[in-house]
Amino acid sequence: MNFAIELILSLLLLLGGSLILIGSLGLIRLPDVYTRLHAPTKATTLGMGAILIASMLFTLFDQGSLSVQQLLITLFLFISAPLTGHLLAKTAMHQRLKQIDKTKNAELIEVARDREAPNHSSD
Amino acid sequence: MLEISLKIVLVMISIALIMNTYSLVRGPSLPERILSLDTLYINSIGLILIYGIVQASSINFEAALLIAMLGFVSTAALCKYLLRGDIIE
Amino acid sequence: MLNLFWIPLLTLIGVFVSLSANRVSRTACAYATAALPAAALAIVISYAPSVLDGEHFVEQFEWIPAVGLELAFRLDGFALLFALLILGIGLLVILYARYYLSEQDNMPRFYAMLILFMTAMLGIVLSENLIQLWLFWELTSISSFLLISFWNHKSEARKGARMALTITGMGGLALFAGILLIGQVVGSFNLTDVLAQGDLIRGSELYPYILVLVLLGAFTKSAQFPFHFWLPHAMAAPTPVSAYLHSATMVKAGIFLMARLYPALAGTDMWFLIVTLTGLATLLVGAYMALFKHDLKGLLAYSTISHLGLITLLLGLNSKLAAVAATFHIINHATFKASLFMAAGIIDHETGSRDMRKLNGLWRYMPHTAMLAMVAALAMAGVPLLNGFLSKEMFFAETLQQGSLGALSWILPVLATVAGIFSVAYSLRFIHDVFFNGEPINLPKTPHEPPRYMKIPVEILVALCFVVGIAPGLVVAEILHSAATSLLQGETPYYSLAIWHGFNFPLLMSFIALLGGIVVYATRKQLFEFQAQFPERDAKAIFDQNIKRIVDAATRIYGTLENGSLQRYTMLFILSVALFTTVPMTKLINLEGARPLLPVDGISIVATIILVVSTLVTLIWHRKRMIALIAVSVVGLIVSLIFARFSAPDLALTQLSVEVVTVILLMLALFFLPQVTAKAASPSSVVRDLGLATLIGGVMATISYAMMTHPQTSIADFFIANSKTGGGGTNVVNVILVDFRGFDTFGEITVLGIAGLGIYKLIARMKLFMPSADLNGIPWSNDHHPMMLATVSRALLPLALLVSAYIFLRGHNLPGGGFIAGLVTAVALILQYIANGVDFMRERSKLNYQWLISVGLIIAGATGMGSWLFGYPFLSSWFDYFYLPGIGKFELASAMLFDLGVYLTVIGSTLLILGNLGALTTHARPEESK
Amino acid sequence: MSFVRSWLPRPFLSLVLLIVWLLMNNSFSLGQIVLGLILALGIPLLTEPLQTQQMAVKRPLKLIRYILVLLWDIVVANLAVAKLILGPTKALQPGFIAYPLNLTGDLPITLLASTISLTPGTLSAEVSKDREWLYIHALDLPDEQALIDEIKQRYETPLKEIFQC
Repeated sequence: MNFAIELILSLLLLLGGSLILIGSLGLIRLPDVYTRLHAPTKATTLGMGAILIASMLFTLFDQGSLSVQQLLITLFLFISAPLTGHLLAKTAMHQRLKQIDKTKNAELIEVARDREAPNHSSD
Repeated sequence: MLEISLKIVLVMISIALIMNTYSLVRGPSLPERILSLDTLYINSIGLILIYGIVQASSINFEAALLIAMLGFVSTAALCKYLLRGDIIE
Repeated sequence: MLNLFWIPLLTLIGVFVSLSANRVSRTACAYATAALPAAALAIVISYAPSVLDGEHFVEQFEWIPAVGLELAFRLDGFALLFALLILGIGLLVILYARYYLSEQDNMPRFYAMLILFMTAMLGIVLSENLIQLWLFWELTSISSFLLISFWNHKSEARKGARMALTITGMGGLALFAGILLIGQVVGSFNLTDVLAQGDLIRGSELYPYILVLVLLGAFTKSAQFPFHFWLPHAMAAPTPVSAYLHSATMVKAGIFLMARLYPALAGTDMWFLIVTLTGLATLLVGAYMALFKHDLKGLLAYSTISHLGLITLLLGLNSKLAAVAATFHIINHATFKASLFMAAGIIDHETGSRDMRKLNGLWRYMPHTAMLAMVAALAMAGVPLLNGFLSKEMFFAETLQQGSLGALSWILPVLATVAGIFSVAYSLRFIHDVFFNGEPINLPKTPHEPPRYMKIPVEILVALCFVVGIAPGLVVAEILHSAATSLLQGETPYYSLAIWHGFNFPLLMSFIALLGGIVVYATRKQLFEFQAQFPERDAKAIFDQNIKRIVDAATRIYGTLENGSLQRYTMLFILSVALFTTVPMTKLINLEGARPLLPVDGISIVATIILVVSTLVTLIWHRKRMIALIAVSVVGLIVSLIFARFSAPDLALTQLSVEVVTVILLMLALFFLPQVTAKAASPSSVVRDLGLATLIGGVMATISYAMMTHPQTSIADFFIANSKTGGGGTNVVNVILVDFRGFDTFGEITVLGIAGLGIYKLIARMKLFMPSADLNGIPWSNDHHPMMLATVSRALLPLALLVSAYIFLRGHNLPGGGFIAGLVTAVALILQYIANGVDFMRERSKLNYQWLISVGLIIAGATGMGSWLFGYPFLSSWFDYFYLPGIGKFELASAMLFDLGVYLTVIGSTLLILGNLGALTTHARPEESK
Repeated sequence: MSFVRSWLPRPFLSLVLLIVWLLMNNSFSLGQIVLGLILALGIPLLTEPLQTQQMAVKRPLKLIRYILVLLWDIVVANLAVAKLILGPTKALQPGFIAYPLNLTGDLPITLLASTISLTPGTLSAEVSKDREWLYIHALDLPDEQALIDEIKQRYETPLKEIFQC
């Protein structure tokens, strides 16, 4: 396996790794549940994507066969991640979890909670 | 070089897993715990794939796939439970 | 000559004949019933000549060789004697019962039971194999239970039956234990071997146990003191039954057993003491009690007891001659006692009473019957020229012969004479009270002679008493000789059946007995008064009391062990596990084996940390259920990661899918549980549990450490070597599941299916409380089925199915297989339930999960049986490789079909359970803001 | 035609399934294709009863373009979020917005919502009962209207064209 490919692989891997790390870090660092939801649904997802591509390339150059299987996982994550976020946000609002004070339009939580339309005075 | 980067990534993922466990324990709210669990699931997929590269085998591909699928299902079920109490209605 | 098997077989068929003969007239029914036993009797008789010449026949074939159980029958002199008694008297009883039973009685049922009993009895006497003998032994207990309780509307019939069954049943268990011990000593259950190994048995240190256990069986069956009390209560049975079971045959089964095992067990002082003394006690108690019974059958019952005691006593004397006498008395007692019972039955039948205080002077009303009864009674009393006299003479002679009691040996003949006195007395009472002694006192019916045919059996039997009594040499000599020979398994000593032995001690004793009997009867008034002083001890009451005690004790133990507390069960369980594991652990010298340890890597450490932490979380917050649940799923995830890490992908996949299904199941259940868990038990118990958990954990850890470090040869290599060649698959795990261990799998999926159906039935139409708000009092969200979830999950379903198909198809060679695929499909469908709701699924999916289960099981089973067609054992899998142009080489294996069965069953059961648990709540939720 | 409808209810789905199958098995051998075809035809027939009528894709090409744009945005989004996470969390200005939907139909709305969740600092939290409002939580919300407009022109309009709704 020549240098260039190793380089690409390593970069992809490191990117993925760091994104995963960041995602999990955000889960801890970010102030409230709503903001925390962002971290994994995005960072982790892409991180996984990077790693999956890396492993695809690896199998391609290592066994010489293009193993596209991993794409399936990526696809799956891209479908499921937003939904997970959505459901968790729903749950969070349902449980009236505390948002940080400086959150804009926090009043929308109550409206969204009952899935009503907002009163149009704001816009 | 690949070996080194693989090692590094493994370390990163391990740290991530530990962090997820931490936030799972910390919570404080149930959705946050569930979120940590979900992240734990996804990160473990990464772990498996990295191992696949290390061992140069795709024997655990199905495991990864199933984790992706089933992790989602259980997260969805947990949320539904918190929302409705009754997940199948 | 027909095969021996036919003898019990014919009678067995007879059971169904008489059952099916309920349309026809009573007489026809009787004849139909009698036909097959008659045939059996013919077979027996066809054997008789050669048996009498000293031959004996054994027919056998393997039944369950594993437990040394073979179906084996033997016919020798002793068996012949009993077979003749059973069938002969049986036929007479059938004829008799035809007239005894009234219109209301269900005659076919009665006959069926009677023949069933006959079969069982024949089985006992013809058995060559001891275990088989025991089986028939128990069958007699059961059939006699049915027969005693034939008039099941009467309470005393039911009580008596229950008592008889309990006593004889317990005896049967003891006997079984004894037989097993014998088998252990001899190494075979075949009578031939056992009888040949008498010295070995008597020599073994197990002998005392064997003897006691076997004798327990015999004594209970033959109503020996102190187990005699069930017999009088069994008299609640219809009189034919009493005549047949409780005088002629069943109560003789115990005697038969003692005689049968005589060569193997007898000959020791222990045998002498136990058997003789028991027999003596029974003899006296029975004879004495008989005198005071006002009930005709009661008197006969006790006299039967005493005569059984007499026979037992004889067998106990350890003398060959005594054994001959015993055999002889078996014959005689059977004849006269059966006829007496029948006579009693006739009297009961024609007068409507059995109370000897009312029955008086029947001579005038039924002279013929009276004649017969009196002759039989005299035979019972042992009056010369009747068969009873002969055997009793022998008995007296024997009591004089033995000297095992040393200086006290004189006691035996004295007590024997005393018993003789009483037996004369109660015989006299039977004769005089019933047939003379004034006029009958307000009987329900006016007595008259019974129908002609009802008397024939009695006549035949009484005639026998006469003939045997006058010309024993002609009638019984031969059969008695061959019976005794086969009983002793050796040459019989010289004995003469002459009526007149000249003036000797036995004759004197008989004389004393006769005179004494008359005297006792004459002074009966005083005796009755004397007896009246004692409180009447009701055996039934005492028996019931004891039974109640046992039951109470059982309930107490049960209550303490199983008090409904899961903690308690777990504690007991873990305690016992710890007990059974720690003890052998102490014997393990070196904990660490030769196998080197694997190097530790970072990931493993991390995984371990997470595992420990999540476990701790589960423990600490077990009362916060959701948190516990989440932590538990972390545990599951890590475990499956560990499986994957140590290259057990199949395990990892299974673990994952089972994990999710479990979590969903738990949530379904949690919804119905009270939302707040009660505070755990007191601190002390918490400490206790901690200690317990630490102990068991430590032990388990140690064991697994030792296990994993010790190099051991496992069967794994075999599977790995043969899975491709033998099972046609490279995935050993799957091949083991569907091929090597296919039968286990088949059983497991069957259990799974049953469990699914069971749960389905259990929760059908169940009404449960449903909380309207969550733990924090927040009412449930009004969004039943989040739109996005529904849309996405619907879109995902085909994909998931594809994945499961993929996992299923590659399962045979690569990680996967029917079980995992089934779970994946199930989970995918459950997601549909979660996202779209039960109603949505109900109206749209045509899947019937019960059908799915059954189809799956049928496919799996059919695949298994398919291999029969090719002459292979069940579930031996077939596979072959095929070539198609373009497609190329591919494999077809029957295992895949089997796997399909597994797949369908798993889907069916999982969804049947989860879907229906969910459906519980679908309707009638407390709050509905639709 | 009706015959085709009844035997091939979702041509598009069947095609996807076939491709996925071949991807999973990593082989394009005739055997796999035959097997894949069987499944690709069978599974839709099995699952048909569970499918509600869905919007058919009218403009496949636009869909592909959309997906490419999306992929790019995802990359950007993640880097952005990564920056936010690593940066001082005090500086964050999270907030909710109510986004007025022009789309109709479950699938398009779901797609839009997912898109939003996957892209810069936004997470679609809820859809109003009347399907006209999408509630979005933004990790960093300097200007609400700007965000709304961006979503409109960058995602919703293309989706509208793709599904013609």
